[in-house]
Amino acid sequence: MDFAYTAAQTALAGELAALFGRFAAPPRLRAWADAGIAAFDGELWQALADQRWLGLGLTPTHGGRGLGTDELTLAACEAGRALAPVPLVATLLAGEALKAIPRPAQLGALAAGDLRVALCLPPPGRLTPTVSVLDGRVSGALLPVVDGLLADAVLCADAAGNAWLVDLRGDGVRRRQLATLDLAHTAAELVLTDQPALALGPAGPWRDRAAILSAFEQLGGAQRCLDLAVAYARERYAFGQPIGAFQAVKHKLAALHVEIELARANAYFGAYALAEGEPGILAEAAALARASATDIYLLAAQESLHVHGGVGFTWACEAHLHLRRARALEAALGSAALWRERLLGKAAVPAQA
Amino acid sequence: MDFAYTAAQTALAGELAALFGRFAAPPRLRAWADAGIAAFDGELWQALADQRWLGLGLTPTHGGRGLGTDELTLAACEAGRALAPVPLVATLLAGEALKAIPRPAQLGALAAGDLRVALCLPPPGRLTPTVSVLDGRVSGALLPVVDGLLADAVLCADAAGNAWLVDLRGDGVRRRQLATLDLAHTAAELVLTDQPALALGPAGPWRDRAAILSAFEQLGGAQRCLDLAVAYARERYAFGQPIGAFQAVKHKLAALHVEIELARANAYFGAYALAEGEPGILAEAAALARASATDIYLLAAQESLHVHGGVGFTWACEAHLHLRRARALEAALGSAALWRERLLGKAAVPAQA
Amino acid sequence: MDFRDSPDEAAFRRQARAWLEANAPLRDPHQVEPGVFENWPDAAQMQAARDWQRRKHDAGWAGVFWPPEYGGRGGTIMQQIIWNQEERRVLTPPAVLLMGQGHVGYTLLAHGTAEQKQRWLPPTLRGEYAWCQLFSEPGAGSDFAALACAARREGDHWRIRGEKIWISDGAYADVGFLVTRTDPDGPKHKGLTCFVVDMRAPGVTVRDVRHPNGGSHFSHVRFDDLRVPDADRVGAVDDGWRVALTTLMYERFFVGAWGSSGAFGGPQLRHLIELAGRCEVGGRPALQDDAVRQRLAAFTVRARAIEHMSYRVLTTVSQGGIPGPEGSIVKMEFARLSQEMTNLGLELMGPAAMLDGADAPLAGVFQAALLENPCMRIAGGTDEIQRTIIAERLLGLPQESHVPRDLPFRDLPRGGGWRPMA
Amino acid sequence: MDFRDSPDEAAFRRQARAWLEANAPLRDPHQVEPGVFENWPDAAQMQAARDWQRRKHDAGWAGVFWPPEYGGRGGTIMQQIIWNQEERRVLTPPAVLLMGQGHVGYTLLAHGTAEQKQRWLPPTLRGEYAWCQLFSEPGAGSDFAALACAARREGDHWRIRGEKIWISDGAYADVGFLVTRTDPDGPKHKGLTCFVVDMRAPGVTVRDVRHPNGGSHFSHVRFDDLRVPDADRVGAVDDGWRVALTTLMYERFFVGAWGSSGAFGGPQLRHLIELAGRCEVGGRPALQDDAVRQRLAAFTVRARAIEHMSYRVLTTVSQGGIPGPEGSIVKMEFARLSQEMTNLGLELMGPAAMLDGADAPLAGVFQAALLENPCMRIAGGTDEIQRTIIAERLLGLPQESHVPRDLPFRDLPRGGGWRPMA
Repeated sequence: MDFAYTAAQTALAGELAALFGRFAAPPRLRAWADAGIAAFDGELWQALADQRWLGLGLTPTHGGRGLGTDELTLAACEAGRALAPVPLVATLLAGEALKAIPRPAQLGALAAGDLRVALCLPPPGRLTPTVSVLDGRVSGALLPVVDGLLADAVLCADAAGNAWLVDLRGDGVRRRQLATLDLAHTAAELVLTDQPALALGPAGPWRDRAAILSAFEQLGGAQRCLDLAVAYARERYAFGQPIGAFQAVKHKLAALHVEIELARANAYFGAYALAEGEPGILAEAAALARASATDIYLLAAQESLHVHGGVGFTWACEAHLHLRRARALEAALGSAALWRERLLGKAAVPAQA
Repeated sequence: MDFAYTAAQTALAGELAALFGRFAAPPRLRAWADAGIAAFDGELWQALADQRWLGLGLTPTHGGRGLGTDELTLAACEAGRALAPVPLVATLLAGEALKAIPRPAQLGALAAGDLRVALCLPPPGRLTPTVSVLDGRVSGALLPVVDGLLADAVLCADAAGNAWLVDLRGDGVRRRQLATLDLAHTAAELVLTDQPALALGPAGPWRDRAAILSAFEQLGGAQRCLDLAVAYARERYAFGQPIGAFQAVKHKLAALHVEIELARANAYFGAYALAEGEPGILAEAAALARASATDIYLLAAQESLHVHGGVGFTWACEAHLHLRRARALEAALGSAALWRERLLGKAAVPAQA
Repeated sequence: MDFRDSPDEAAFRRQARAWLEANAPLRDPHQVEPGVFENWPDAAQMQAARDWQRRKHDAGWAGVFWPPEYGGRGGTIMQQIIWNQEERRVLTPPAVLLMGQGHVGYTLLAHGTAEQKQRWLPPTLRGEYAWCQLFSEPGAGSDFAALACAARREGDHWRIRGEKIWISDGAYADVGFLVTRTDPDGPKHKGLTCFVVDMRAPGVTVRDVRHPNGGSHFSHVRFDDLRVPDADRVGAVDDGWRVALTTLMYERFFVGAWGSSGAFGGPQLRHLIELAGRCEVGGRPALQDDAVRQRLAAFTVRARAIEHMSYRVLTTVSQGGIPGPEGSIVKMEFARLSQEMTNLGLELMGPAAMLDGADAPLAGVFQAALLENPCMRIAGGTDEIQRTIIAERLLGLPQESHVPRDLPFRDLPRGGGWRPMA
Repeated sequence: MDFRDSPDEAAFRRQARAWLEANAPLRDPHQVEPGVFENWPDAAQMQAARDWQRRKHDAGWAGVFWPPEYGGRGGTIMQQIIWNQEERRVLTPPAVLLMGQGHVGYTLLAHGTAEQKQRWLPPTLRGEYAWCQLFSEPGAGSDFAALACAARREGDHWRIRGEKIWISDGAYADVGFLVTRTDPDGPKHKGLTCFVVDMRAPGVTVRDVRHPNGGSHFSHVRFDDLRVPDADRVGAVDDGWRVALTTLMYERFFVGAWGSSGAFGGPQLRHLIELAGRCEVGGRPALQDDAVRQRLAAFTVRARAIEHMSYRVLTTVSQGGIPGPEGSIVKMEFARLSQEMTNLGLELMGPAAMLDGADAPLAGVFQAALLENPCMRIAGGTDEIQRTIIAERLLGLPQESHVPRDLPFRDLPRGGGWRPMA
């Protein structure tokens, strides 16, 4: 029974949190939105490369730290907490994919920060845009692609359900920026014509891995929302006492804490599944982790804003940045309801006739 | 704009409440359960007949009071509040049915308390037991029938969707008592062979009328649950103050009050529809009233018990009688989900393909 | 038990509708309306609003419920509500002059002197005064009675010093209705005094407070030794709490009555159903998914309940009463419902939910609502404040008290609990 | 990040399982288990329970975590939990002797004198003592520290007068662990003292308190001048709060660890899925209704989260720590989940939900749960008490204080709120 991070892992997460703290996102996000600048923190990205965070799971030969998937989950959690305006999670995931092929050249570029990866693995459906592949070259339109505006590659799926890492640096790429709810990441429409790509095998397990990492990102964001609300509830007085002393606020925050800890418990099962790698466990764990974390990030952002009262409905309050981000993270990989339905398909309940 | 009861109607409801109060149900229900006696208060039934409550909507010629459907809704509400162990609502509804045919002889018997009516109009479905009719005589099995153990007639539907008032006094009736969750009413399996019956026309509008009256019964029960919880929260001290002073309890009760008032608003629309009588409005109003009231009675009973703390989980506390009754009322006419789905079928949303 | 117009009400409605349809185009009920918390209007829109007000006034339709001596129609409050419902059916300039004719106006009617009413009310009905309500402060939101903005008497004038925030209409208001603290030594509910202030006077600084949607709807107002004549004081000195409560009561009342206008729930629900017809869940049209259907139906049940609740409030009014905290239910529950509908809308959109504005489905109306809904649950009294009011005033539950942790056991207040069955 | 046994844990589990399977038949995991709040056992069941306990004791499996000097196995607390998990896999007599070996036993281990431990613990492990915990009172439930049952010193004895309620196992307990008030003049948390009392002694009256299901599970206990020797006092005089907290901590801990045994959620969820396979919604099998599927899936997500939460609690234990209020989460959330699953089960049954016992689907297991679930949300600390503990201890939110309504405004504690953007 060892269902926890080690002290060393927790310390590592603290280091990353400190780095994100130095590049505090919220004021930047607001300033970029006002100035119409696309959301991406190049200095932070460079620092992440310099300190070998981008190669967290890669071997030192490739400029990495040689750590395991547990550390990837911690990095995702910290990125979520910090609203980090960089494509860290997608790039870390691409690192895992490139390790598996393996592609040493790309691994070096990735660790050095020269391969920014966007992720486009929405849940499959009639209306989901997919690309087609001919002779290993990818064509078609993808929409919307988070971070697609400035990514060097995109991890996406074709209509047959295979995953590809498509190079976005050639001539056959047209990008159109889309207006986004989320202020921390851009989105774009990508039109691809005969772009070179690496085959990553079936898309399902990559979507599941992405779901688990995104669950940690959601969890980090949810925790930050709760932390903000708790801090405000301790400092803000009404009726002669801190509002956090009133049960209406106190119990709301306790209930959020409970939901976050339960979601964290399911996310830990996701971390276990990431390490195990067995597709069946991965699928089940992804559904559990992602269903829990999607719901709690949305709720935590909404209720954190609410606890901030009038302060919550200002541009200056961090809560709305999370409310926006929570929706964007839900949108990118599918709602909790979709993941719950997937879970039932896997479980004792027979699928719909 | 006159969306309220008149003062005279409210006074009438008060009279009925006082009568129910004199025959206080909770201690009787507990005693009958312990003694294995079928739940039915014969003295109360006689008093209801003597005071012409059973003929509320019938003309004085038939021994009634000649009042309208608004008064029927008030009577249902008071019966629900009091957990009255008599088939009042079904009998009042049967009175409306007999008026429409019309059948003066039966009306007199009904007002005199000599025609106790059971209701068996569960939502239609593959597994719903229905009866068949040949030459105006009804055969088949009905299960479970609330109050069916001692009723003189049952209002039920055949497979073709027509409603019948079936005489239960002949030889062709076999009754089997069923163990019930609800301590206020019996349930039975009825096996009918060629029993005489009166045709009441399409069952749909009768089911809708029953749903509206039962919504008032649920509302009365919900209000009683809230009243009990409020009274307890004012008298019970913990941590040096009445528990109702704590926001955890106070806001829970306020939220219940809000839900009850919203359900009441939809029930009023049901009362309006009962008076109007137009089948389309009746169907819409029944779905609105019944969906709201079913949910709130279940919740109010559950949370009233919870607010009573340790006292709530005793045989002596009234709350569990309502928890049982709330489930039985839901069971008899279909869950809130079923009524919601019916509402959608009627509304702008296209029915399922 | 009838929510339809009485014959008198129906006659008034016909009359009002006839004038309105003759004077303004019909509103498209399917049109996406701008949110409550959009940017404030520009000068042209302000002028249009004043012109429309003047036109209503000259035709005898301004201040339906106000006495004729102040330019009103001298009707019933029920007629005022019918007018409001009918006015929503036509396309009018932004309703930026509402506050003066709404709760602030009613407060002046109730507490102003004859001279004050004569001075302020007729120009308000003519569209000459845009009002704002200067109540909340950075340190006094839910606990409004804790406000600190100080008024100090200097002969026949008062000197105002302090700040107010969350001021709707602050950016273009001509006059403001202000609550100040005049006695800091009394309990917080005592020692408040109300004034009408000139928002263009020296000593008044109005700044934007930006909304989460990036726009400006609210203002922050600072008073640096603003001089206000005692003649502009409303109500007695230190009696401002009672005066302000009138304002809050009318605010709650109009919100409660608003539910009957169809403005609550209807349009958003229509958008949601439209969206559900276009989106898919698990490869099928969302409208065929039972879980989505159940949620849509539950929203319908709730929207209708709020509408019917609003008829109950109106019935009280129609019968000459003033509704109590029941009116809050409409506001609170609509805000919660609206938030839930928004959440479903964004969930149904799938990946497109991350977009905004023209790139998003339905021109981003749900994305806009995401950032507005939370404010609806806060403005005009949070859910928590409403529940406390309902519990204490309607259910008779006690106020919170406090027992010191070190109180001797034998002095502990106690009562209730299990007793053996009789 | 692994919830599986360490090699040592796995070895212990194999050993335990081998003994258990050799000594008892396997339990059918699909069997409907009797509820927690059923009637208490009869004499034969009591004897069977004592025999089973004796058998475990003689084989060295009683008190896995207890020191060998008191008849225990001297193992780790993790091993105790593994044992508990494994014991659930086999069919045993009702677990009516649990309390003495559980939280009451641990309290005695922590606070008893060597003589007391020698006197009480070994017979407990041999199955000779059935214990009950005498904490709650009619006037002291959630506010347990407000208890009033009085102990007055008389030389080397104490005289006990008062009442206790909600006593599980009270009807057949041999001994009771009692908290009394010894100093009514001190603050309520001070002035409590703990004793072990003989439940058969004169002056002890035990009566049933009937459950909503009509049966008896709890007792009411009255003490009329019961004499207790001072040698049976546990802990110092007036230090009983600290002693009782140990009991409550272990109670919470074992409930928290219980989640890992599969006892939480699993069987009920299986019943629910079985029911959904047999019932219909709108003329179709309920399992094909997306709304029902979503609810089933949500329960699955939650049941698994509680299970995984329980692994997190166990990891703390496995690493030598004592979990804090996190353990409460498992109890609180399981109770809420169980109630929601029951609600769906009864909803799915349609008309048959009104039946009970043998006439009801699945032999009435959901009807029984309907009456038991509310108690789970109350017993061992209500949802509200748990949330307060979580908020104050884990989130650092302040306790409630109280400001008199007539406090001068200038003395009002204040802070926080809106500030202009930097």
